[in-house]
Amino acid sequence: MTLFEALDFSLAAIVLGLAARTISARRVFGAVVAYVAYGLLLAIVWVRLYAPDVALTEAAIGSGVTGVLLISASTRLGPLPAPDAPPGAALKAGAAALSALVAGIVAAAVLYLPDPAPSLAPEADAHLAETGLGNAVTAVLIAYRSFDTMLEKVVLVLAVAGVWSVAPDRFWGGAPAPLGPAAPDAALVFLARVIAPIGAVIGVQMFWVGADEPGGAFQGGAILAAMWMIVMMARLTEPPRISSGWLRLALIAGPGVFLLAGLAGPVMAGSFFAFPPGFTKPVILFIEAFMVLSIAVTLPLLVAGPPNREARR
Amino acid sequence: MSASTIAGLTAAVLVGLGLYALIVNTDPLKKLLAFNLLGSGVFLVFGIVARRGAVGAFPFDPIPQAMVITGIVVAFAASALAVALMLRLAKESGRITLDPEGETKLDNGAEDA
Amino acid sequence: MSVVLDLFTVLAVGLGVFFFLAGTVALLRFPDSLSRLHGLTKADNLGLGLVVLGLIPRAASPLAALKLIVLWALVQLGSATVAQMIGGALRRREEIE
Amino acid sequence: MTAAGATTQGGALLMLAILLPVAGILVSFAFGGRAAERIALGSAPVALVIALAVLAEVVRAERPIVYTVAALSPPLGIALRADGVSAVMLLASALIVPAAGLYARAGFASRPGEGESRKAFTFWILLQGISAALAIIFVSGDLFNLYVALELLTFAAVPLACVEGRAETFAAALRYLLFALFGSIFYLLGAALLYGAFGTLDIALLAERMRSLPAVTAAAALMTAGLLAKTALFPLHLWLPPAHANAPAPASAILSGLVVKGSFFLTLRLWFYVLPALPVFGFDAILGALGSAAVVFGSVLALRQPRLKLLIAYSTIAQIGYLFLIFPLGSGLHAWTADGWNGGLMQVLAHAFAKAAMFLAAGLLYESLGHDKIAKFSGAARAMPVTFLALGLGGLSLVGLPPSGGFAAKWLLLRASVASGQWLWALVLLVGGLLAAGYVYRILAPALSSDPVALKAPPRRTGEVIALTLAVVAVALGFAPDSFFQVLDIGRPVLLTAVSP
Repeated sequence: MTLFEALDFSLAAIVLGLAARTISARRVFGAVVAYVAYGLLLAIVWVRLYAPDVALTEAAIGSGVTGVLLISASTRLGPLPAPDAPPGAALKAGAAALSALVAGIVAAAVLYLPDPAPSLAPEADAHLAETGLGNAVTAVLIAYRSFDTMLEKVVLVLAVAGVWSVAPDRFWGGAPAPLGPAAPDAALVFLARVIAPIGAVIGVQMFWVGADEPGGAFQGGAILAAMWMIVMMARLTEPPRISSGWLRLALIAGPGVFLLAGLAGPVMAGSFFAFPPGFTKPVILFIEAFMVLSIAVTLPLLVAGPPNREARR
Repeated sequence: MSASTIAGLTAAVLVGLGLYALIVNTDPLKKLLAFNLLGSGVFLVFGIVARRGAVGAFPFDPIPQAMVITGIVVAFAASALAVALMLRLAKESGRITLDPEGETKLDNGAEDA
Repeated sequence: MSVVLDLFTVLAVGLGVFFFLAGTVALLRFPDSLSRLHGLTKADNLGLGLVVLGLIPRAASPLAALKLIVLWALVQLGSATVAQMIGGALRRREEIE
Repeated sequence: MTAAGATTQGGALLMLAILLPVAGILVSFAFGGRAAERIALGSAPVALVIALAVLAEVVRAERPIVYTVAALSPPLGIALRADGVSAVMLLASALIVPAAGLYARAGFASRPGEGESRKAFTFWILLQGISAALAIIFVSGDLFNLYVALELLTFAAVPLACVEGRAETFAAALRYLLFALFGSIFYLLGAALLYGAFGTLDIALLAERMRSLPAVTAAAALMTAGLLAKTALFPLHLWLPPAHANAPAPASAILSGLVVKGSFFLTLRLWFYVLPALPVFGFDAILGALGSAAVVFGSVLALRQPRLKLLIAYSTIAQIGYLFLIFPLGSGLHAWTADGWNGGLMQVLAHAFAKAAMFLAAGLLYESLGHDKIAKFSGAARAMPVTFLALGLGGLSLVGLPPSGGFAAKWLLLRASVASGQWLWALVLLVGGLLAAGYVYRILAPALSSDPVALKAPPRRTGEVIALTLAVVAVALGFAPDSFFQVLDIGRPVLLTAVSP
């Protein structure tokens, strides 16, 4: 066994241990904490799979922002007893058998995938020059499969509408609940003041280098989102009212600009979502800039939840 | 054993663990955690597929990786919607249950009387 | 020269890893939350500092080295804040009890 | 560059069909609830014209129309493809969504002088979300693009189920969401395995490259399980009745009439278009058996429901069951395959219109009576004849009595099962029809009595007209000429799984 194999095995064991801990923890809070740790280690697995872009996304969104969401949910839901009867032994045994079967099927399917594996890597690379980008993953997201990415941004818009829609009627137009306690810890306030500007620079930089290196709109936007969330947790600023015009524009800016660029395609480049040759990279960066804005605003609002105060103060 | 083989087995176990917890847990938040575990196992399968697609100088196939990035963002949005529903449900009913028939049956009972 | 640098890296990173290990043992073995926190933060901060120090000679460019140092500073800031907040939370809980 | 990947004449229409509602969502979100209503209803005629144009182009060309997005052919790019079925489904969606929208104006309109309301903002944006998601599902040719569409559908449908804001609707919506998420993640898992096996997720390319591999069998099983959960096929139906019965009537009409058909449509795409060359022994029988169980189980439970909306929701579970008879009866290369295929698709359409009509009528009943308890319907038919006519005509199609779309569907399925010697399905069709007659009779019989009834308000005239129109369409489908079925056949995959006799 080589050193790398030993490391991979240990990593897999720790990841699976944390996953088991997530599902076996008695208290929900403990389960969420295990899940966040699990997500961070999973990011290392992604690095081992030569997927730094995914690793960044997993750490920032899969573990980070999702972690904030779930931790705050577990503390808010904390003391409620779950009234549903615990599952019986028969159900547990059935579920275990079914899960083992599915795991076995997946394992067999993955292990017996054809060799040599099919790959679009050369094709993706062949078209990379047309886009002017250096990062093939960014090229897939914003150029080759831009249609998917634009639609996924629309999914986020619907998610925001869905989250808002659970508000009581009287709070419509108001602001979501503050993210932190009325008197936040002095240390947190200090951290927010120091780290927010630094984080903002890092977020923008990560978007910018994403054209050629690991990073991109999703990862950069997630870091900006995290900075806004820290500032809100420290109560240096509050979640905006959901009726605010600038907020709504910021939420749809990413998919909106993407859609406009897609619609301009037939005129500029002969097809929907095609970019004008020679100007592809500037157009992509332009679209991405608005996507960063939308992601940076969408993620914190999804965490903040529906409005919970009257619109007029 | 290569990193992607180990990751493949890890992914399969994660899918199994997530599915089990999704079925067995009654607490909706734990169900949501289970869904996220299951999801990360599925994303890992994409990661393995991407890594297996290494050809010559390209260490990975970028298409499945890009799909995972899309998937992670969608999974987060789904979690946010689920949490919003849970919090509102807890506030409305003072308890949290996934059995909406509890309420419906109550309604029917009144009708039968 | 490169042998000296490599040796330096191995030593510093190895020592850093040792401190991480000590911090983890502290987290798992110490009796109460405050002493766990104490052991963990002390050992991990030193450990990360040593790892970063060991990696600096291997950085591709001065900018990359600078990034490593910024990384270390950010982690310091974050862990100090978190330790402070956990400590505060523990004190509040004691006051209630 | 394969032939399947080249844009054909009229291909851009497919893009427009998707981008129109997408643009509507974004503009509505920015300008708020009042604008959202205008945009949702104002864009409906345009969507209808686009759907008609797609249909006309498919009929003219007599083959599927294709659009390669960004002029980048699969496997690297995404292609949209519309065959006859896509075009017809697109048209059905372009008719039913605005019908529900017009009906919903009474409940979800923004009142002059008041600010934006939660219900208006939510409903009109999500309604367009459903249009967009369905348009993609009907025309996309890429399995990952279809995953995004499935999620779009989930995110639009779940909040619609709880837009009324009562506690039990949140419980129902949460359960719906968890089932839907399970469904999409299993679908995605299958897609990952297919990509790993063939290096593409384009449906046409997958069909070309298809061969038997462990990964393919696993992918087929996992994706089917996920899609069945989203379609609420027995025994994965638990989420449907509370979600559909507690939603506001226009939302129920869309959820029951169209949304479950979205994931069913993908199941069709998977088995008939992606995997036709794959001999997965017995899959058609399993799906048919589950469908049959759903018919019996759903109908029996519908017979026992005290509330009209719950009854209609359980009837959806039964009617979904019939759809899955298309797998044993519509696959293979046999003389009866065409009947099975046409019958299954006719059932999709007839149920969509009939169920939408019935949910809208149930909503009118609820408004006028203040309840929807069937036992207290006595005499209501005299007071609200048009509403009950809509319920009755919709019921006619559900039972499968001539003349109706439901009859045409069941007749074709029956013919296929007799011709193929698969008598079990014929039995299911007959038993299901009898049970459906039972629950439709349960609604109508007390209402036709001459007891006096006190209405809180007379039924809304526009609401009645809309419900009745949909019901009439469901009946009129029974008169569909042969040329209609020839449209459904355009682009139908030729190579189909050989079925064991």
